[in-house]
Amino acid sequence: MSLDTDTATLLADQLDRLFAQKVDAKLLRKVEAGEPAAALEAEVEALGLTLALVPEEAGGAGLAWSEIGGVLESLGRFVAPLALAERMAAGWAMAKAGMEVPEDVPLATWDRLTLSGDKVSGTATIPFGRPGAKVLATAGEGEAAKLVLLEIPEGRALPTIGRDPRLLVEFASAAPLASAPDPMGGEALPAALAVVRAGQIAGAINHALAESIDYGNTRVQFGRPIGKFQAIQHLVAEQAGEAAAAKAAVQLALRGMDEAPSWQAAAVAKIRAGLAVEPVSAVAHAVHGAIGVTEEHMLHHTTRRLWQWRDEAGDENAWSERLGRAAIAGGGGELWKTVVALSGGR
Amino acid sequence: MSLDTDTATLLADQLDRLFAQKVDAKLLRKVEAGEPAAALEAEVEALGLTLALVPEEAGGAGLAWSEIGGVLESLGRFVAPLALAERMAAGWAMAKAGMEVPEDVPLATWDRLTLSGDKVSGTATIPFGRPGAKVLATAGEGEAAKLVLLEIPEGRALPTIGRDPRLLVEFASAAPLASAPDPMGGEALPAALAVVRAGQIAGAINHALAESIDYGNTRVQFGRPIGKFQAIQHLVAEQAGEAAAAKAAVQLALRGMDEAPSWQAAAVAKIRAGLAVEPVSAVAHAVHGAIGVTEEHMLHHTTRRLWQWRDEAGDENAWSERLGRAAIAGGGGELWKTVVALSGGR
Amino acid sequence: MSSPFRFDPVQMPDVEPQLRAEVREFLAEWTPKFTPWKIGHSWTGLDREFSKAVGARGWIGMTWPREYGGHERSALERYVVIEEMLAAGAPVGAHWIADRQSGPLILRVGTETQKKKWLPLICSGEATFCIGLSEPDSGSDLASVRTRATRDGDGWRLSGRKIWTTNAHHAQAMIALVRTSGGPDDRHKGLSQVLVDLSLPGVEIRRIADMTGEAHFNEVTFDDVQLGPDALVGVEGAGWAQGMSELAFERSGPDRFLSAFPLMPLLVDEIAAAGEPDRLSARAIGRTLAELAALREMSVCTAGMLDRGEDPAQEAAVIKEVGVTLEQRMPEMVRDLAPGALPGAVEGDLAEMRAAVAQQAPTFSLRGGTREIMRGIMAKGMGLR
Amino acid sequence: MSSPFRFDPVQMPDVEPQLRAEVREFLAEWTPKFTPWKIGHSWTGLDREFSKAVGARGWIGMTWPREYGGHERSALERYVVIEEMLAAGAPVGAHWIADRQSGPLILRVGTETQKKKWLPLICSGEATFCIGLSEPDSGSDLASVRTRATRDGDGWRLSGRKIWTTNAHHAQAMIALVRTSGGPDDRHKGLSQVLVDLSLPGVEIRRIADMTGEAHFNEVTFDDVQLGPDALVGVEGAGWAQGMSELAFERSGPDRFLSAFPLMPLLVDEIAAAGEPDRLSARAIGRTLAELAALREMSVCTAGMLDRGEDPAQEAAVIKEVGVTLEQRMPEMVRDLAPGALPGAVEGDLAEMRAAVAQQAPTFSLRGGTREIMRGIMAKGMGLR
Repeated sequence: MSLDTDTATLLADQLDRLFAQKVDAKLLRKVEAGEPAAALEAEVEALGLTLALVPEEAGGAGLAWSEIGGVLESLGRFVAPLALAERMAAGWAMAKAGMEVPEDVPLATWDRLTLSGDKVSGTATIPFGRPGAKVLATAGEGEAAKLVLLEIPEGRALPTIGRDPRLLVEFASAAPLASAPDPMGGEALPAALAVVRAGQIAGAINHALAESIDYGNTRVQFGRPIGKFQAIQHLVAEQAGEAAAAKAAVQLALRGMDEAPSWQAAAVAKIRAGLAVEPVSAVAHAVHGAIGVTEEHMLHHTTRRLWQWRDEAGDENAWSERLGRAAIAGGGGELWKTVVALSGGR
Repeated sequence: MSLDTDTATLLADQLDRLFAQKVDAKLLRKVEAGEPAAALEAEVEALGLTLALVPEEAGGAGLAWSEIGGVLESLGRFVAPLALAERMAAGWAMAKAGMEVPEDVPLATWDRLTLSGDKVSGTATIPFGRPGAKVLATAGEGEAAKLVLLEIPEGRALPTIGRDPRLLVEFASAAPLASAPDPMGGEALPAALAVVRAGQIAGAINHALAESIDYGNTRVQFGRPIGKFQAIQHLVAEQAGEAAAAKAAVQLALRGMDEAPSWQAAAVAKIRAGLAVEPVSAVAHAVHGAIGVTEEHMLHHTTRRLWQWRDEAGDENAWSERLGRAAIAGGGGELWKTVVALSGGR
Repeated sequence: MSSPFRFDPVQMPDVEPQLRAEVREFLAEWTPKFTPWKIGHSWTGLDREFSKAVGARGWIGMTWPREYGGHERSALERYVVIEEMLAAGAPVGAHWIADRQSGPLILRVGTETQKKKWLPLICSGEATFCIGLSEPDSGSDLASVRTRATRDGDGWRLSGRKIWTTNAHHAQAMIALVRTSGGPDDRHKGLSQVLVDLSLPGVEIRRIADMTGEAHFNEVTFDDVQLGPDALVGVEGAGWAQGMSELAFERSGPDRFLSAFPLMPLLVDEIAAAGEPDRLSARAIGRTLAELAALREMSVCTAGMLDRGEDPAQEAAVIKEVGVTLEQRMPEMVRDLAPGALPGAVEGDLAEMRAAVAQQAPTFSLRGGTREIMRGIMAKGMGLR
Repeated sequence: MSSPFRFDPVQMPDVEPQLRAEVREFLAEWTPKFTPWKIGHSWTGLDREFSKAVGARGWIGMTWPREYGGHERSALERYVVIEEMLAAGAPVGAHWIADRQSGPLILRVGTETQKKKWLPLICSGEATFCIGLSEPDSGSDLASVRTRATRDGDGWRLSGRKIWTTNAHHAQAMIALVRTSGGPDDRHKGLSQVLVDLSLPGVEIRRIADMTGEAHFNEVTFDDVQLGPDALVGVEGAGWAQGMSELAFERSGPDRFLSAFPLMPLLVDEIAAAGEPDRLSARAIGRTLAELAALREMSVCTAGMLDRGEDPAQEAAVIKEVGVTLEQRMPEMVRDLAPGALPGAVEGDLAEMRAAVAQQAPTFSLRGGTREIMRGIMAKGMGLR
C-alpha cells in the first residue's frame, strides 16, 4: 500500500493524526454502547475522503485505488468506528456505473438483493446504517445486475462479534431512488467492499504486529524483556510473515482495481488477509497475555474487529471456493497463468 | 501400551534386543533393494510371536491385544522389515472366526475382495507378499462377509514411498483354501490391521522423539547443545505432545480390541497416530538438519515408513470421514456419549 | 527408550455407568435453563443455586474425608462427574476452583481450623474460592511476586495487588501466593500461601471486562489487610512448591480440553440439518472425535495417577499442550464448517455459543500457565538440557 | 508505524508479455521430455543439454554485462524467465546456482581474470557451480567453519571438508567459505571466499543419498589442495559479509515458494476428473492461489529492489518464511485432496511427482538457512531486542 502521490500520503497522514487524537478504547466502547461517533464522522467528512475514488469530473478527488491504501490502513490500524471505507467503495461504484454521486455519499452493503421489474427485495446488513439514510446495493445477477440506491427503512441492530453498529433491514419491493446497470455484471460493489475490508484487515494486522513488537521490547519477565526470548521472537516472526503477505495481497488488489477491476483480485486480497487474521491475533494475544483481552486495551478491539471484518463482504472460505472452482474448471494447464494474472503479471 | 504381564514384557524386550542387534540402515537398504531379511524373519518366527493373539486352546500364545503394545512399538521403533504385525493380526482374525490357524500364520491384506458364490476376485496389496505363500483377506461386505485364506499368485512389486516390499496381485475367481464368516461383519481384518499399523506408527514416532531429544543434547551449534535453544525445546515439546496422544490412542484401541472389538476403536488409533506423523517427522527433520535425510541415518528410514504406514489400512482422512459421518448421523445429543465410548468409558 | 511421559491405563470403578447416568439425569434437569452464551462460558460461568444443587448430590469434594464434608470416593469417580459437567457446559464456576485446587490444597497442608471452616462450605457449594497468582508486574514469572504478608503479632498484614483472578468478585476467599520474607531477587525463596477472607477491610476488587464484554477477571488490591494467625496455608516459605504442585491439578483435568466441547453437538446438528455431510465436515468431526478420545484417555490416566498418590505434573503439561491446541481450534472449526447466513452476526444458538467461546479462546492458552511455560516444563521433563 | 518490511510495488517492463511467451514456447518443447519424478525435483534436477539450450537463448546471466557473456537485461526480466522455468519444474540445476549466486558474486567482487574465465561459461550453460558453506561440525553456525586456506607462496593450500553441497558431483567449481586467519573462536573474522576448481588433485567428492534415494547432496573433502593466487574471491577476511549478502539472493527468489508448484496443475486436473469439486478441494485450491499470488507480489517487489540496487535481506527472510510454509504443505495437500487408489503407492504422474516433492520437502526449510535462522533475522530486523 505504498502511496504514489503526495495527495494520498497527505490524506493518510491527516487521517492518522486525527484518529490518533480521537480514537481510543473509550470512544470504541461508547460506539459499541450505541452512541455514534458523530463528531469524528463530521471531521472525516470534512476531509472529503468519502469522494476519494470518484473521478474529478464527477466531483470527486480522483484518487486511484492504489493511492488509498494508506487510508484503508489507517482505518484498520485505529479500527475507526465509521463507514468511510464503505462510502469510498460506494462512491467508486456509482461513478463507474455513471450514476450521479451525491456529496453525501451513501452507505453500502455487500448483500445481493433480488430485482423484479424495477423493484428490489431482500435482506441487507448495513454497516453503520441508520433509517432514513441512503445505501447502495447490488440487485440481480450477471448482465442484468444493477446498482440501486435505496433509502434505508427501519431495521434492527444486528448483534455482532465486532459490536460496531450493523443495521439489518428488509426491502420488500422497494423502489430505488436511482439505479444503473452494474459495470461489473453484479460484482462491482462486492469486489470493492472485499478490497476495502481486506485493506482494513491489513492495517489492523500490521498494528497488532507493531503492538507485539513494542510490548515485547518493554514487558519484562524473568528479568528481561520478553522479546529477548527466542520463543517470542519466533512467534512475532510468524506474525510478521502473515502481516506482510496480507499487505502484499491488498497491494496487488488495489492495483488490480485500477487496471482491470475483477472479483478475482478482490478475492485474492480478502482470502489472504482473512487467512492472516487468526494466526496474527493468536500470536498477539499470546505475546500480550491477559492484558490484551481487557476492554481497556486496544488489542481487545482490534481482534474483535478483525474477526468481524474477515466475515464480511465474503469470508476467505467463500472467496476461496469461488476462486478454486474457477481454477479447477479452467484446468491444470491454465493454473500458472492464473497465478501470474492474479498478481498483476502479463 | 503398558505391558501388563511378564510374558508380554519379556517378549517385547527380546524383540528389542534382537532388532537392536540386527536392524540398521544397512539391512533396510538391502531389503529395499529386494533382498528379504530371511535370517531375521526366521529368528522372529522362532520366538513364536506370529501366534501371539491366537488363544492357547487354538495353539497360540493367548496374549491379549493390550499385551502386544510393546511388540508393535518395537516393530515401529526399529522399522523392522518383516510382516510380523500383519501375521499377528491375521492369526487373531482367523482364530476369532473359528478357522484353524496354521503354525505358519498367513500374511494379510487390508484390501476388500468381492465374493461371488465361493470364489473371490479383486486386487490386493500384500506387505512382504511372495507368490506361493498364503494371505488372509476379507471378501464381501456386511453380514455376508467372509475371511478367506488364499494362495498368493504371481504379482508385481508395487513402488511405494516406504520401499518395503509390497506385492500387488489380482485374484480372478480364486478358490479360497479356507474360509469362514467374518466375526465382525467384514471389519475384523481391516480393524486389526489399522490397529497394528497405528501401533507401529506410535513406536516409530516415539523413536523419532527420542532421537530428537538425543540429538538436541549432543549436537553443538553456536557454542552449545542445540537442545538449549528455546526454539528447539518448543519444537520438541510439540513433538512430544503428538507422540503422547498417538500412543494414548493406540492404548485405548488395544483395550477396545480385547473388550469389544470395533472399527471405531481402530479408527481412533489410526486417525490419531496418522495425524501425528507429519508434525512429528517435520520437527524431527528440523532438529536433525540435513543429516536426517541421508540414507545412512535411521530417521531417513523412520520417516519413509511413517509415510507408508499412515497410508495403509485406511489413512486418517478415510477413517475420519467414516467416524465423522456416523457421528453426524447419530446427532449432537449422542456426541459426548460417543467420545466416552470411544475412549473406553461406560 | 520409551515415551518420556507415562500414561498407564487404569480400570474405572464398577460404579462408573451408574454414576454417569445419575449425573446425566441431573444435568438434563438443569441445562435447559442455561443460554448458549452461558454454556459457552464453561467453567468460568457461575450459578450459585446450581453449585448448591451439585453439592447436595455429593459431587463437590468427592474424594475428601467425610469428617470435612467430603465423600471419600475415588479420583476416578470424581473424574466421571466433572467430565460430564464440562461436556454439558454446566456453569460450575461457583465451586470449580475450590473443588479442583483450593480444597485439595487445604486438605493437604492446611490447619485443622482451616479444614473445619472451609471444606464443608466448599462441599455444600456455598464457598467460592479464587487463586491469587499473577500480579501487574509478574505475569508468567510468578517467582517475582511483590505482594507481601508481614508478621504482625500473631497474625499478618497483607499489602499488594493480584490480577487475573477468575471470579474474585463472586468469591468468599482467595488463596494467594505472597512474599513473607526476602525480596524479588530471592525468587522462589520466601514465598508463602495465605488464605484471605475477601470480606475483610482493605480488600478492594475491581472487575476487568474481557473480550466477551463481561468481567470474569478481577484485580484485587490489598491495602494493609489484617490477617489472623490462621491465614498461613501450609509451611511458611514453602509457597512456591505448594503452588506448583497445585497447578498440576489445574492442568491435568478435562477442563483443559473440554471448555469448547459444548459447541460440538450444536455443530453436528447444524451439519446434519444441511444434508449429506461432505468430506470437509465428515473429516473434521471424525478427526476431532479421535483427538478428544486420545485426550480423554490421557486425562483419565492422570486421574489414576492421583488415585495412586503419584504426581502427574509432567503428564498434565502434555495434556494442556495438546488439549489447548484442539480447544482453540474449535471456534474456527465451527466457522469453517457452518458459516452463518449473516456475516459476523452472533445470532442463533450455535453462533451465540461460538462467540462466547471464541472471545475467551485467547485466554485458554494462558490460564494454568502459558504455552511457553508448558513447553519449558515438557522440555525439562524430557531431559533437554 | 507501518510494516517493518518494504514491499514497494514495481512496474514490470513492457517486454514482459513477449518475453514470457518466448519462455513458455521454449518450455513447451522441452518439458514433455522430463518425467514427473524429474519435474518433482525442481531446481535440484539437472540436465546439461537443457541448460545449454537455455544459455543459447540468452537466459542465463541475463543482467550481467555483455563483455562477460551477459545480456544487460533487468532483474525483472530475469524474474519472468526464472519463474516460468520453476513453475514448469524445468531441470535448471546445471546453471541455477551459478546464475543465482556464484555469478553475481564474481561479478560484484571477483577479479577480472575470474570474470573473464567463468562468467561466459556460466552464461552458455556449461559451468555448474556449487556452494561450500556447511561443514560436518558446523550446520547453521556458519561462522564456526574449520576448512582452512593457508597462504603458500602466491597461492593457497586448502584443507577441510564441506557438506550438503548441492550437485557438487556435477559441478566444475565451488565457491567455499573458509578460514584464512584466526581460529573458530574468531567467529566472523578471518573468513574468506575461495573459488575451487573441483578437478584439482586433492579434491574428493562423496555422494550422499537423500530421501528420494538419489544423491543431490555431497561431501567434498579438500586434502591439501593447491590453489592459485586467483582463487580468492573478493577481499580476504570479508568472506562472511560477502557470503551473507549472497544468501539474500538465494532466499528472495521464487524458488523459495515454487519448488512444489508443478504438483498443482496435476492436482487440479485430478480434482476436475473426479467430478464437481467439493468444498474441501475448491477451498484448498483457491486459498493456495491467493497465497501464491501474494508471495509472487512480494517476490517481484524484491526483484525491483535488486534493480534499484537495494538490499532485500530482510524481505528475503520474510518470503522464505512464508513461502516454505506453503511449499512444505503442498505434498500434504495433494494427499488430502486426491487420495490414491493404492495406499502408499507412488504410481501415476501425480503420485510419482508427489513422492519426489514429499521426500525433498524436509530440506525445503533447511536450504538457504533454517526457519530458526530466518526467524532470528526477522526478529532482529523488526527491532526485537
